[in-house]
Amino acid sequence: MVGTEWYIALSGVLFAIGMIGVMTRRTAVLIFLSVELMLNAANLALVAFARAWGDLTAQTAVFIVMTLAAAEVAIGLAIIVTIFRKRASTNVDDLAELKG
Amino acid sequence: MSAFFFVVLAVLIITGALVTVIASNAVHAALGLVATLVALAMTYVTLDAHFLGAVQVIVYAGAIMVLFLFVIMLLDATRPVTAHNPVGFVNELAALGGAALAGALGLIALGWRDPRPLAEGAAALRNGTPGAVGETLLTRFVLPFEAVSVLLLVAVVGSIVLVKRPVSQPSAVPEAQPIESGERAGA
Amino acid sequence: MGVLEIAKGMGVTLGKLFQKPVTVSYPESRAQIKPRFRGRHFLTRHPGTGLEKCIGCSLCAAACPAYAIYVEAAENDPAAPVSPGERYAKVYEINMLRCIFCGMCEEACPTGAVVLGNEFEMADFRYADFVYGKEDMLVGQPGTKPQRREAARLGKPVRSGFEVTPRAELEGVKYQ
Amino acid sequence: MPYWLADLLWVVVKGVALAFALLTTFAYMTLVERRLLARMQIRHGPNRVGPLGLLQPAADAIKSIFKEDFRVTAADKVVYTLAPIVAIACALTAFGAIPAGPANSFFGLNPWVYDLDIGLLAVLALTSMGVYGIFLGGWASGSKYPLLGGLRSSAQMISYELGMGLSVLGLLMLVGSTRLRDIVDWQGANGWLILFQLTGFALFIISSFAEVNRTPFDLPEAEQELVAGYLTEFNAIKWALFQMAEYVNMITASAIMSTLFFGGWRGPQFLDAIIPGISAWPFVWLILKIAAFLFLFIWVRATLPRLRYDQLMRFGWKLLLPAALLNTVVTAGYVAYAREGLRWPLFVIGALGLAALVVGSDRIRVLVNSPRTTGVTELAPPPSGRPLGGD
Repeated sequence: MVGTEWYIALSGVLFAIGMIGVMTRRTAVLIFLSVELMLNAANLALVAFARAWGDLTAQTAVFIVMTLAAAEVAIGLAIIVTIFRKRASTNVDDLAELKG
Repeated sequence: MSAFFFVVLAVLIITGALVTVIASNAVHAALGLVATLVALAMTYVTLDAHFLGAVQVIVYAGAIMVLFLFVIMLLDATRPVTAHNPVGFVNELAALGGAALAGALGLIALGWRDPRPLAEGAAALRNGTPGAVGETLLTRFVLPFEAVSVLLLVAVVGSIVLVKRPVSQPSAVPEAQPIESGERAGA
Repeated sequence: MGVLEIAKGMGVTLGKLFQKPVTVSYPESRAQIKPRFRGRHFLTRHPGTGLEKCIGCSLCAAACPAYAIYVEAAENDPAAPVSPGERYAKVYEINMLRCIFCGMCEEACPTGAVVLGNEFEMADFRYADFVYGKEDMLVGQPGTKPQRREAARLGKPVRSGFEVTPRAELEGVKYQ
Repeated sequence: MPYWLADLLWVVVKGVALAFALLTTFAYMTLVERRLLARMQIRHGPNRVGPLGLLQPAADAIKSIFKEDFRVTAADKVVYTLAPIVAIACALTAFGAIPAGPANSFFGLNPWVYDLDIGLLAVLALTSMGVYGIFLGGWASGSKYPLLGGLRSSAQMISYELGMGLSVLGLLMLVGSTRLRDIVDWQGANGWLILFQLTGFALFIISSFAEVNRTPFDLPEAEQELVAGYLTEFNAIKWALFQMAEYVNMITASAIMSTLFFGGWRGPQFLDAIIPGISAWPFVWLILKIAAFLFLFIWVRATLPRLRYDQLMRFGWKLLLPAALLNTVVTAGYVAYAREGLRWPLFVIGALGLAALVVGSDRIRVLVNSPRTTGVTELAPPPSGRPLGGD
């Protein structure tokens, strides 16, 4: 049996990779993907803890996180599409100003 | 046995994540994330969260990632961005910081011990079937559940409002366009 | 499209499932063709005497829009005439690759010698085999060149892949 | 050999056997489909290879395996190869969840490959992964028509997956389990679920047609508009794999429909009076039911024309989805408030819903057709006196 700590460590590594992605990526869509990676790292930790404590609360939390992620992606991608229509680019450095 | 599964799945997860972060082609990056998500779903199943595993594949890999790919193809964003980095050493910084974070989190995690015997915990989870999760969700957490459903509705409406173009209804009789001014109307 | 219309349509297809197919399995069973179908030419003979109707006038060659016909005439030997007239066709060739089966030759022919028949199974391998000579087209030669060759190889009579009653102009023509 | 290893080995053996069975069925399915389509069009169909054309599948297989396997220059190397593999893998895996008989009835083995608590959800998950095969295949070809076909198919499959998932919710509420064996057992005790979920079944079968990309919903590979959609740039064995995936998906959809609504591997129980135990024979009934549904797939393909793309989307989102939601709500209300064990009103409700769909199907056309074509009654006359369309 693999101990819970290994799953938590895996979750940590996944989170770190996601963070690297957010820092290095230049396209809005890809930054989004990296954020999803970090969300999933958190989910993995929650599921592992649910098993460790024998408590379904954490699994419920994961379920809600997934729903949130769906909502976030819907809105986020809509924003990206809108921006792309206006600027013909999804490079975040081009968008670092408040002019429309 | 489960150690073997864990190693295989962990390798898959990490590889997929690295592809997501490193691949220059956006579609490849998204596919890496899909691999990670599916491997994560299998990990959930090994962790007695069957329902979450299925939902992970259906919602995350099956719907959200398809949406991502859809947008990537729609915007033709597959080509790598070649713009100049505002901070010259951002990649090195990210790698260093990421490695440090991964190491720190890993060390903290490995120093942690299970609070109670796994067999006992697994019994309480009831395999994480839809019934078990649903019971918890709709009794103790019914308020967050409803709040999330409202949030989803708002997100759907919001994204439609954001993306929808104003539809110009074609009129049955074509209007005469004034052309004396030398400007084309609506161009 | 209402559900009832869909149901009606489904009924039609299901009914057709039990109907006999109209397709003819052509090489095995014979195809039914119309008498007026224009296939390769025949050179007919006079019914009583058996003399060739062709008198070598080359009007068919003149009428041919595709220049597919070549005629070389010669004087008849009065003792053993080939045709009832003064002259006969020593060489009569039709290039079936050029022929467009329009029937102009048949219309131009003053004696009704060249008549378009119904045979169409002429696919062959060599260019030269598509040039049909007199001996290939005279009444009494069954089938086309490749069919005759195949029949000779197998030692069986020529078998046409179609069924038709020849029109009246095709005197003495019978299909196997 | 430790116990779990032997177990795992048996599962692998069963899986491989199932894959072979499915692929053979696929091969002969293509022949049967071509023959049946031909007969419905009063033709003969392929009958040249072997007696009655029975060796045609073998000839097709040899041809597609030994054909030159080339790749388009603009194609994305990895994804181009990966796409057909993903498609066929998801299709084959999904079928493993179907129980084909009672436990231990297959020479002492269980007649299924895997049996999960989340059986139905697992199947839905795998079919939703199947979208990737088509989607990525279309993108990786690096050409316009396949890309359009891929985008279409992803939009279509996601839309209809929702309707599919929602239309079985009522059924799941009645049974109270997502395990396919439980669903079959429930039907053995209470009667086939089609009786209680008529509307649900009607919606489910429509979404199944859309989900497996069959006529009238075969938009992704619309030959007339998109050449062959996502298949355009694929050839040889990759093309064959896509075809395989489509047909295996069709078989899986048939099996799911039989299992969910028509009693699964159980036969009609009144036959037990004639031959005792006949209704519990493994495989026989399931295969019969699958065959019936496959015939329906072919029959519909021979009859119906293809929908236009906007009609497809309107139908899915404006009719199928609300109807499925309504069905779910009605069933939920019934399950919550009705007396335990009293089920005939459900049949009445389902029949009423179905009747409403049938009667109103002509009225609903407004939803399916474009709203712009309904308002404008008359076209404006051409601007000048010049006649339209040539002289």
